[in-house]
Amino acid sequence: MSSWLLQLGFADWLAYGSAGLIKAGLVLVLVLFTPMLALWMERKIAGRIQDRLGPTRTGGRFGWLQSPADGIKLLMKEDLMPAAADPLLFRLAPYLSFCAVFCLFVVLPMADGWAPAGWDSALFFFLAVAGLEVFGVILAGYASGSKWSLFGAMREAAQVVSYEVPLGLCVVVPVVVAGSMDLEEIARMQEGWFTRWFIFHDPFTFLTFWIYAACAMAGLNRAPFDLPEAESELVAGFATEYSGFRWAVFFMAEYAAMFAWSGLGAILFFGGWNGPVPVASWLGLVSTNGPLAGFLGNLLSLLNFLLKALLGVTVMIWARWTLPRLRIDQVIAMCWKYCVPLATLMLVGVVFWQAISMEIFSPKPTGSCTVRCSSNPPRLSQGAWPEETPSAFPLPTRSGLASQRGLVR
Amino acid sequence: MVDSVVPEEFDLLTEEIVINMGPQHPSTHGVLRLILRTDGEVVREVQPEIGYLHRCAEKIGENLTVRQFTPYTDRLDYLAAMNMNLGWSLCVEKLLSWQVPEKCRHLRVLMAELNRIASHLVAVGTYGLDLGNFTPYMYCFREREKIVNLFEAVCGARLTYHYIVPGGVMGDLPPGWLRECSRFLDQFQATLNDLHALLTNNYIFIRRTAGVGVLPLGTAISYGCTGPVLRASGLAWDLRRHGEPIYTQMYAPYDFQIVAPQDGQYPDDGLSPPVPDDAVVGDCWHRFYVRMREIVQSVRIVRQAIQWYQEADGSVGEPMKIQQKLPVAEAYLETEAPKGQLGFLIVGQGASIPRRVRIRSSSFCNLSVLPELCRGCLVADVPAIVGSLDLVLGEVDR
Amino acid sequence: METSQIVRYLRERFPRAILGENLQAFDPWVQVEPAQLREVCFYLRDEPALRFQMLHLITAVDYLEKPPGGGQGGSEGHFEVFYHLSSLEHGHRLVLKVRLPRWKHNQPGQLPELPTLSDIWRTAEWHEREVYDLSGVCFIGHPDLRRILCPEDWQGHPLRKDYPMSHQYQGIPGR
Amino acid sequence: MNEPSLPSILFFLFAGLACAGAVGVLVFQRIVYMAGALLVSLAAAAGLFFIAGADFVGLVQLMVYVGGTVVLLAFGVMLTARRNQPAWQVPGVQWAVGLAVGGCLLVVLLWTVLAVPQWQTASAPEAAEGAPSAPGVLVRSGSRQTSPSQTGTIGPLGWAMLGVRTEQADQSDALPDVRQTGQCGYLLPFEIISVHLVLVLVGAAFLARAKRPPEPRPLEQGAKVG
Amino acid sequence: MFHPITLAHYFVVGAVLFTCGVLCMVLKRNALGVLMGVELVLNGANLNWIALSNPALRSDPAWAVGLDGQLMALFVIVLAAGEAAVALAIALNYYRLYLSVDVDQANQLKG
Repeated sequence: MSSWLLQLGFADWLAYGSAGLIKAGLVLVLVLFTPMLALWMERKIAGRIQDRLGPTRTGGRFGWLQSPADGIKLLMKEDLMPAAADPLLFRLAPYLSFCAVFCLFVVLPMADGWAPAGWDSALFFFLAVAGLEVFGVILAGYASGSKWSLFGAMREAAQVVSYEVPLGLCVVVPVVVAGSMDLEEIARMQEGWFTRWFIFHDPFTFLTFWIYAACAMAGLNRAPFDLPEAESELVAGFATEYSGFRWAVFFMAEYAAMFAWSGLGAILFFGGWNGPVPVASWLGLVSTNGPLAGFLGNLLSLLNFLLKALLGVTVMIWARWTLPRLRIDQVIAMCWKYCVPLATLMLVGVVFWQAISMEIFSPKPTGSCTVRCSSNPPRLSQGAWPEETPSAFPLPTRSGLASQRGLVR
Repeated sequence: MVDSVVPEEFDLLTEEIVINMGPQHPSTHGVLRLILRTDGEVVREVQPEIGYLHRCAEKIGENLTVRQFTPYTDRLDYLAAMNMNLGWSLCVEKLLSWQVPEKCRHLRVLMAELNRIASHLVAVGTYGLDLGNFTPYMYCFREREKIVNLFEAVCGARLTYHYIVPGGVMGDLPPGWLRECSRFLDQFQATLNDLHALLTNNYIFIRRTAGVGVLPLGTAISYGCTGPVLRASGLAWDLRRHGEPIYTQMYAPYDFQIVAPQDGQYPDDGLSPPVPDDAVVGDCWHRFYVRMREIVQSVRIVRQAIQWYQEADGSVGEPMKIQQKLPVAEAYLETEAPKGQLGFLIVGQGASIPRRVRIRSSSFCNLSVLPELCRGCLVADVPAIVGSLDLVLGEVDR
Repeated sequence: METSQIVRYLRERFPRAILGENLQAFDPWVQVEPAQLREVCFYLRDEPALRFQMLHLITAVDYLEKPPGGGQGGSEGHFEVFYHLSSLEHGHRLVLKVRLPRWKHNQPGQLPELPTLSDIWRTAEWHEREVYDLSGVCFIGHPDLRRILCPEDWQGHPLRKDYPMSHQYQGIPGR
Repeated sequence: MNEPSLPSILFFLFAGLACAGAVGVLVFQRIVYMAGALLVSLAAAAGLFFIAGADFVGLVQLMVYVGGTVVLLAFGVMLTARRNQPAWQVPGVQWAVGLAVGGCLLVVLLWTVLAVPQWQTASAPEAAEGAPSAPGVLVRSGSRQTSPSQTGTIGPLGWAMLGVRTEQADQSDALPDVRQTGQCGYLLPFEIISVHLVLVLVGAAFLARAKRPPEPRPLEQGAKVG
Repeated sequence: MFHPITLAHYFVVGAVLFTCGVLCMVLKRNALGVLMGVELVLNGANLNWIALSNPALRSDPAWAVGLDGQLMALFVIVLAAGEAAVALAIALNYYRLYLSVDVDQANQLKG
């Protein structure tokens, strides 16, 4: 899109700035829309699990307008701030959380090439930014001036920082298989039938997925790991003193993060936007058949991706309404005693699996470069600096314009 | 040089803080206030503060005739109002040396046990809620609604029934009621199985409750803990069998088990799952499990009561007159309410208004053991322990 | 064990502490001298043949005799404190009664005193607090004797027969 | 040349944030505000790293520094901050002296920076108009042949950690001889730091533990809860 | 002056961060404040490393340190994390003793 704007003769800063803003707007729509959907799903699914109906009337049928109605109700609520609260941090905290979650979506590819910012270290960026969400929660807990909030914040800090370790180890396993940290690249490598999905790649990736799922739920503070906001213990944890819009922002951040982590799981283990059956390529909906076919194929891919991510969200909702809550010592013990060693084992296992399979099967170019190169260093092609100055950061250079990727190619 | 050296060193966390849990807290089951002194997540001491629901029931009892006081007993343990009515009525009948007809006795057993099921359902459901599982709560309340519907058909009220009164009951059953009741019992076991799957056998549930809040039998007796709390500590003590004759004769024809672990195992009832290895007699898991099993036994009793009631002849008794004079004597009677042993003491003074009414509240005694149970547990264990005691603050505060 | 037998045990052991008995009452009781209450209770709890392990209830009953004519005053009468005991082991029950003056030294405002039983039966701890709160009996040696049901700053003891019904509390009208 | 370009706009945005955060850490008196200002400063520094082409270092900065260290600091703040903390006022004289010395330091540093003319002009005209480009991104790792536009410092950095300096190898296919070129990777420092980190963590955990269990203190009667 | 971005720009920012950090270490009485000062100093130094690694920022690109600068920055970041952990553990221990994190009171080595 930015290249298109540049061709129209915009100044580069204006072109890139406006393209960035438009993309940010699209991401914002996504970040606002997915919590609404997830919330409605949670209400309906929880209702069914509990032998009741959930919302039925708002918006005519199925209560499909329930989430916006809730949002409007929250907006109209009185905005309370305790006298003991720290006014600045109290106000700031929800937006900090929300911003971090917003940034998660920036690198999430929804279809081939449809990532707001494709990047070869997208996965690393995702992990780094995911760690920032906790800061909003900590500030909220501290700034509320309530002991329950402080408890919630401390639990959150301990839990999230702990679970970042096994999560990081888990996501490295598909990276080892793919040999790339680029989420688009990882997803592209799983094209074809569902047997190409990384979860079916080898026993280690299969087991890793389950560790990933548990750790992601713990990192997201979803039940049964929802200790920072355990309502029967800490009233509402860090969110005790929040009401109205600011509470809604926290809430949206939580649900959007659920979606983002489900999406990451779909990309890493379930083929990303690739369906279980390569229908799109049968129908010829690939970009080699022209831009329209590529666009339609991408639409199909987008649908695929959203369905997978929502399936992950559904599983989280299902777990929440089925399981009791763990205790904080059990949660932390689970992290350090089970998840971290298991994830490490999986990592070592998958490295050996790759090495052995490389020996047995003919080395593929997309295989693990780590293994190949340790015995035979890569061909060291010398880039031409300073004649050609490729940029590390997907910030534009004129020379790299043609390959700029955007939400729309 | 700083002299203000604090001699204690704590494990990892630093400063002890005093937190108020309640009276507005989601898991204190009403208006209980707990003052926690915590060191990080570890609770050093718990101090219950009660009285937020004190409604001067005993003072009111000194100003009303015993017949007029009956509806006030509904308000004690409002989740088991039938059992409250029953305890009061039996105590009055003991003071007046009355006997109610056999049919009335069976009807009372029927109601009391149905209400015990309802009360235990609330206990079990809210216990799941305390541990963060919302779904069993909805299942329990769905079943409780059916019981409450039955009660409403009998007496018109859904919470404070005022049905069992001194001298008898307020009225006979409406036609078709027993059939409805049997239908409820027939479909009920499925819910219990769901609850066992969601709670009793759930790994997380066991980890949260087994070995937590262990109440040794000696401590339980010394604190006057009764009911499921006492039985879960390993003593098969149930006033329905071990009480005073005026009470035990009601239950004499019935066949049921006293649910208490013997050497960590329970008598087989063919329906309940086995005890997990982690569970220690007297812990939260056993207190929960005893209630689950008592529901099964109560279902058995209700089935028998339907039978006995249909076979019995005669009337269902006559409610006593409002201005009935009481002798100059005192009578104390305890009955087995769902929460524990509920006692009423009436001191008559030769008039229709008693000199003194005293209520022994089972929840009051069960709550008093809380500081003992919570010492050194985690903050998250406090709701688990409080919930396992199954308190109703209306009964604690009276 | 029959109640008469229990009373015989007690009379043998504490000839002067047992002031009276009524075995024909609905709940047979013995009256105990307040000064020896603790010894009697220790004995009742620990004697293998008796084993009263459980204290069910502590009650204070105000026997205020209204003066004829319904006039003011009314310091006549006495207090009785009931202790309902039972043995889970032997299945027998007993009521102890202790008779107290309504006021210590008959001076209104001075609460009558009893020794605490809270170290014998832990049940007594809260029950004695309640009796203190509502009836105004002071338990000597109680570890934490303060109001339990009424607010801390409540005036008077509501279950006394001469308790003046207050019409307001902290400026909040009562009726 | 005078036309503003996006990288320079972003640079000044991030630089301003970083400096403002640093000053904030200095001037705020409340420890939580200081932590917040530090967060802003470090995150903005990560942005500057990105602009300078060090994307991997920027990400590590975000993950380790902002997501880890600052969270750790915030944890410490929560554990040690008390609501009625006495204001630890530093005397005004100390402030004045400190600011004077700091000002001198800043002046000296700035003077040094501005004394070198080579530092004040960019090299490549392309880079001057567009983004400053990275030196370490000249080589792509072997697996990245499919998308030639994607470049990054991850591959070279990873190789460097393993002791292979891909970006310094010459055009030939031969392995650079370490002894000849004097170039070697960072395998040994990497290992040393790994071991060092483990030791540090064990030590920190040991330090933070208590020596003996506390005695329970009785709660004051009728404790007033604040 | 503002365009293009050069090494000097980065150095100025680094100098500001460095100076603020040093002043923090000197002027703060809170142990955690001092710790934050250390972080700022390290960060200012890191900024210089990163800037030095990029040859496009200077007119004599041959003098750029290249990837070594980024590696140094990486090591600094990682070591700073370890340093923060140890410093925090010490601060907590200290707080346990004195119920305060005022470094002016820390005048004895006895634990």
